[in-house]
Amino acid sequence: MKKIGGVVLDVKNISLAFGGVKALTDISFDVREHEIRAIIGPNGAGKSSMLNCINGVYQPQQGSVTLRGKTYRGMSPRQVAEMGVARTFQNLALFKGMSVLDNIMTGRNLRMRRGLFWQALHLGPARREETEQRAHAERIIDFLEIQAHRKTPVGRLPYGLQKRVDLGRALAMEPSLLLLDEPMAGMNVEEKQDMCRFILDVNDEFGTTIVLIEHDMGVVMDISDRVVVLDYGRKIGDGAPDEVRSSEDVVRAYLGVSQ
Amino acid sequence: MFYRENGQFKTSYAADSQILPIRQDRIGMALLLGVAFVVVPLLSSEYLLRAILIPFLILSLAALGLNVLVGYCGQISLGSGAFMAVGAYVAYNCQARVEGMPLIVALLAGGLGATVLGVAFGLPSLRIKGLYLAVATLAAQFFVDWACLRLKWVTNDSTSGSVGIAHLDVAGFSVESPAARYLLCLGFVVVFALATKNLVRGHIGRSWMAMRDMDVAAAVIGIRPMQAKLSAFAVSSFIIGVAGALWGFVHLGSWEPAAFGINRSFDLLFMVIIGGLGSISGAFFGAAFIVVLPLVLDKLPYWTGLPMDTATASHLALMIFGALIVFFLIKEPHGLARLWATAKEKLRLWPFPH
Amino acid sequence: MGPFLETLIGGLMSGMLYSLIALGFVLIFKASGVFNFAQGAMVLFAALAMARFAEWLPALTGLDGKLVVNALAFVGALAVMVVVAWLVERLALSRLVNQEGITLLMATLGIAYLLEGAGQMLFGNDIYKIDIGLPKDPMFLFEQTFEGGVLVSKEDLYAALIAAALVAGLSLFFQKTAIGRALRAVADDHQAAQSIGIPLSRIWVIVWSVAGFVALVAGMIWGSKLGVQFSLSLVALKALPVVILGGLTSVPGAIVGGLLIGVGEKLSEAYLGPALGGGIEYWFGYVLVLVVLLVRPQGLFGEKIIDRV
Amino acid sequence: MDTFPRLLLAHAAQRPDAPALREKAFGVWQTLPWAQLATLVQELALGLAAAGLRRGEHLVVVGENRPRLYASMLAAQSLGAVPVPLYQDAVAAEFVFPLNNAEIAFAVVEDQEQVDKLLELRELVPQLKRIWFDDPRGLRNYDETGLASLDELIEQGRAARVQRPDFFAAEVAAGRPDDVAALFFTSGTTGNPKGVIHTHASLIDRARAGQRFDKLTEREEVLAYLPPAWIGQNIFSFAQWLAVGYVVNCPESASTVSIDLKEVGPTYYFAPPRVFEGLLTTVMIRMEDAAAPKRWLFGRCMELARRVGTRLMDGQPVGLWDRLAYALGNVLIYGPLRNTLGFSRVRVAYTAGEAIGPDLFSFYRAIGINLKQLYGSTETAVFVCLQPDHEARADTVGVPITGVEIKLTDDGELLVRSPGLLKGYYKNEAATREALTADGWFHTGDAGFLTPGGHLKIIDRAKDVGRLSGGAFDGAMFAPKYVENKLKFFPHIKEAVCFGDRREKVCAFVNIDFEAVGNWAERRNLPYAGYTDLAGRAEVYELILDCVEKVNADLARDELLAGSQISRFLVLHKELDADDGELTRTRKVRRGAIAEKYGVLIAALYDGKGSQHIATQVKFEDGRTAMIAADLRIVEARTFPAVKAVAA
Repeated sequence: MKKIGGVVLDVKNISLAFGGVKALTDISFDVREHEIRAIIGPNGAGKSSMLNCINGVYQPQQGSVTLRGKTYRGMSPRQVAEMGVARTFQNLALFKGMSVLDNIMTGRNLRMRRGLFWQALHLGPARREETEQRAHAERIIDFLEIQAHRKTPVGRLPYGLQKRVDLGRALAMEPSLLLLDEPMAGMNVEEKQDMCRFILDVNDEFGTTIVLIEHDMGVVMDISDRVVVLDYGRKIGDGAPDEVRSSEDVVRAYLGVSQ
Repeated sequence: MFYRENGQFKTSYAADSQILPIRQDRIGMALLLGVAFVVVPLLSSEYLLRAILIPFLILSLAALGLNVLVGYCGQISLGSGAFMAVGAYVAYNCQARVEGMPLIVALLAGGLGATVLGVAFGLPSLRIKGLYLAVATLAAQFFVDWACLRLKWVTNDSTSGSVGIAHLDVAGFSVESPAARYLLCLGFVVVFALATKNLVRGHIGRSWMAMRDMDVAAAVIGIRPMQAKLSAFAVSSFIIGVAGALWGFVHLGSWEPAAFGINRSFDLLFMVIIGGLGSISGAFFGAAFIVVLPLVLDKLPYWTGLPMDTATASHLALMIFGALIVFFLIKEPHGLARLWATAKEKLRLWPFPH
Repeated sequence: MGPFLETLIGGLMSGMLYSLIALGFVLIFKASGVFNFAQGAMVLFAALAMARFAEWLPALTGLDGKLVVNALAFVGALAVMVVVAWLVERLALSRLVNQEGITLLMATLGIAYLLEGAGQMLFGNDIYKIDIGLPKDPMFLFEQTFEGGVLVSKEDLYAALIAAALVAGLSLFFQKTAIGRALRAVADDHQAAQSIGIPLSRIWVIVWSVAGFVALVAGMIWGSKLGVQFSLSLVALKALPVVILGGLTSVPGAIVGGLLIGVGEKLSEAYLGPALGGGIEYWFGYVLVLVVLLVRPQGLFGEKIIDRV
Repeated sequence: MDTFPRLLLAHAAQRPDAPALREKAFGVWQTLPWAQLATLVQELALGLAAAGLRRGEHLVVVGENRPRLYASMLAAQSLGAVPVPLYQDAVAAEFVFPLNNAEIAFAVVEDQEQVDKLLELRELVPQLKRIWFDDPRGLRNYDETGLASLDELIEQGRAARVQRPDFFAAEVAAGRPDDVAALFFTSGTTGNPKGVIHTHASLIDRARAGQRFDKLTEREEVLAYLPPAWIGQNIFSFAQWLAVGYVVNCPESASTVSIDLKEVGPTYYFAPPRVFEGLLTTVMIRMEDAAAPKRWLFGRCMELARRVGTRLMDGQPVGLWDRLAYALGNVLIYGPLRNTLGFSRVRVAYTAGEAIGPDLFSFYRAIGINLKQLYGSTETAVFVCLQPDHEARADTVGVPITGVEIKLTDDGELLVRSPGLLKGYYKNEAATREALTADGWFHTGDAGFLTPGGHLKIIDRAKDVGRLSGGAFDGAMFAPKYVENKLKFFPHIKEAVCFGDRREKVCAFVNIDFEAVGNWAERRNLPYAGYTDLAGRAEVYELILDCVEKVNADLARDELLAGSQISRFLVLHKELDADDGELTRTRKVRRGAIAEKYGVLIAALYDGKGSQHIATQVKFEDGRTAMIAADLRIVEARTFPAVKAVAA
């Protein structure tokens, strides 16, 4: 059985607003090493905004995010990425013009340093670097079982596989913290099962800590260790799946809606 | 149909990621280069070289540069004419002011000059997006037009404002003959095309395309928007600058600022659109198209027997360009290059349709 | 003092014309998200049409009387512009719905070439004159304030007044009339337009027609000043920075921007020009915009852009 | 060079850097040269020895074709131990018998899936003490005793080599040609599987015979994609690989086989008929979507190919004009087609294990692929009869090759004697005695005869050949398999099972080919809700009836088998499936099993009912089960009077 470690990510009193429209109000929660932490809530509950605050796409007006003891506000996505945070996107944000392999290779960009000159020559160091990183990307392709589509332009893949590539691109960064924004949205049962398998595998093969937004309650309850429930930008529940399931607020706000 | 790929398996990443992984393609490319370097100079007439092939090559080079910015990095630019101008004038000043400055060095210096301007006008792209940026690049165009016209030292105080190149030689060999000029241009084009290809298949190229396709996602996976965009601006304007220098030195010989006006910028943009955004071959297709179409229209009355004065012909050309732009944007946003690629794909799968 | 006022007023007047053309851009951008590079070509096209109609009508119908002829020619040219608008919507825009802005921009570049080509092919490519009887003689203001007074070209003044009237009219049209509000709704979001019950395609035709109308007036004024010729299509390039400065989506922005740049370039030409070798107005607008954009990427009056993930 | 390990070492010595194995992994073909392979085998062997694997003991190997699994087999052989390959797609329960029968204590498996299956059986198979896996994916948190990765095994091997540097060489030297080389469990159509014992000598002898017959060289390329537990794959990618020294290529994954086939472009190819059939179906389906002119061209070319191509293949005279036309077709269609299929470089291709349809067979030969048939079995180490180039027919299986003697018993059963025969069945004296005569003849259990040209023709399993009793054809010969195959040659029929022995007439179950019939239905925009529904449709019955009557007409022409015409049949509501015990792992029908499972249906066929209700339980790969129920219509088919052979 896997062991949950200490707190790696601590979100304190985050508030975010877009020109007067409050997206998040005073949200706090923490994520522990090696756990799968789910964020659930009805549409427009501010789940995605929460992730965007964590990885620096949005700058919250109040509150702080502490990652591995380093507290930051107004950090750029790049800096957050350098701290080992990767994410996938709710409505696919793949690089449409590129092949599956190239999409995953972009995940290695952080590690590729050779400058214009060597690149232009495509010799020596540049070539060596390219090969090393390719080897790593290939391991991920193998891990996600998309060998057959390696050279296909992502645009041509069925939705389910695109989601996989999105995950692959994030994994290519070898993140210590992985943010998944509705990884199973719009998938059929079979695809969902696969995705669950991959998420769990990532969690214990690479020991990656995972924060996961998901709509499908069933899935959340199955795979997550602890759950945060948001509703209209406020936190209305936090705890182990079955605790959360039993809390009335949650039932009213969330399950009530879905049933 | 002509592909026989069985047995062409790759045992290393180097082999797998080479530019032309299929043997038949490599053979084709070798033949093409052979013809370009040997057969053409030997057989083609002076008119063909001067009026068609040399402009074609130089414009291809410029389009190649613009494609890096527009096609690969998704940053629209309406100022490429200016970058060509800077290339040309910087190169000119190097020659005119520095004794015995070698031609190649002067041309490359032209490129560097353009790079400086390119980066300067690229800086806004960090804050400004899309349409706004397009207008910012127009600023470059107008400013440079003006500078070339009004600032005397730019034209080395030539009274008429027009400048000229006395004679060209590379390492003692004169490049006066059309064939020699052609080969010089061809050399540049081949080298830059290869270098660009290498860039776009490496991580820098991927960061450009990432910015183009989905800039937020790109930032999230750790790509620095500034680095990506500025490098694209730099590379792009360098190539365009060199092309500009070649245009002035090798094609025109002597020129006025008008040679690099805003219409040049538009032409280049059209080459890239018609040829194919985000592809190396696209630049060549586009350039070929822009160079050949007017000639065809000139010949049209002669062939068909219909009377058509030159004015009508040029208006017709305008309309056809316009129509084609719209057509391509609607039907095939990736231009001729994509059509070519699809055709190749069909040949590979033949007799199967897909 | 006098020379300063002269340049200032001159600037304001030409600025008014910039605003007029800029208005054309803004209308189309608001309604269809298209940054219409063809605006200049439309000015040329419209002006050519009117100039030639005014020339042909007497020949064909034998009626004279400047006013009638010009009026008829104007109407005819307007009709042509409506047809153009309709064609543009049918053949181009309707096939490029929800494409990226850049793609649309390039498409309008194509349209611009088409119009320039077609215009000169249909109506010829010489220099034609439009004579709507604007007085050519100058006038003097504030002669009592200080001697010499301030010289103002009547022609420019009238032109500016017409432009101002048109600008005001259009602004009202957008604020008050139902159709105007509908157009604004479209700009804000397309679903809303649907709910109002006006098909998008028709709205676009209308907007492009209005833009055509604006272009026609601009062409008429400019044409009567400088004569109708190819270079007319370049006035749009002068108006571009105005639009950006004002912020693509704002009508007042277009007006203010126009005046700012009009005045700015005249003054800079007058006072900085000599130092820099003249011709500053050629780039002044653009460089000004560039600077403004670095501070306010959305222009003076434009809405802020938030990209969501 | 008389044992496999010695062959390996010979190659390693003579051509150290020549590629022995290639595996597509991580996007490129990772190459393993002979020398490295030898080292790997040595390390594995030493590791296994250290773990306690002794001469004569068995090592189970389960998984896809993976270099390190092949190496493990060689390692076992080096120690004089016996590799026992098992089918990787078998369900856990099917492992129990072989594991116990061969007292398996050691196993090398591919991945988590196989590990799970073996761990499942721990109580049933107590003696199984060590399991090594090739791919660690998902196994990180397993802490079962005796479970370890091959990497660890190799490490132990390296360690052991330091202490006993010459142990390996000695062990290999101690090997004898008539040592047991491998144990193949044949999934017999009835009862428990039988372990077929083969020695180094027998396998190598046959491998060499095959090599000589087709003049194979070490330049051949082979793609290994069928279960290594099947003797066919084993001979082609193990025995002959070592005997000849060519390159064996392992695909990246099951889902990429067709891509990998295209990349490798094998020169020596082997596949059971169903694979060729599948390929042809996809070709036809893909051509359906082609533009009209292209379809026309394709049609014309194929027509020409059928007329000319086969003749060229058979080395018969062809007119100059036809030759030219064919050459053109070769540029336009055949060449590209071979390329897209991955057969551009094929020099020799074999099919075996099942009868192949004449159209199917001639299609491949017509487009210039040298496809031939061979006859052999696990017991005879595959190479018994082979078709020489230019003499390939759809209905025969070739001539006995060097070292093989064949004779026929009075009741038509085929007996074989060759150096390639099995030594016996493992711990099964009875079966051995039954199969092998004192003077070394092997009872193939197949019924057949020799054509005038000296080619062997197989009609059926001897035991299945029966006789009708009563009815129009009383006492006539009944060869179910022969009839079933004729049915299966129709693209719309996947499987068929005929009954009729000691009955007055022949009746049949038919299984439609879901893909083919599905397409057929869609092209007639005929709606259907899945397999069972489609199978029951009247239109489909019409389609099948037509096929059946064609077969009857055909049978009527054959005096010997005219009695085997089908008078009543039904279309089954579910696909016959190995997981439900209706087929063997090699997709042979299990008559007995089917007969008892569907007794009611058979009864209904014979007592003239018009339809019959049936409910059947089906098992899915993941072990879940479900019921499928349906009312099956039973249809009469037209039969024809036997055509007396007039001029023959």
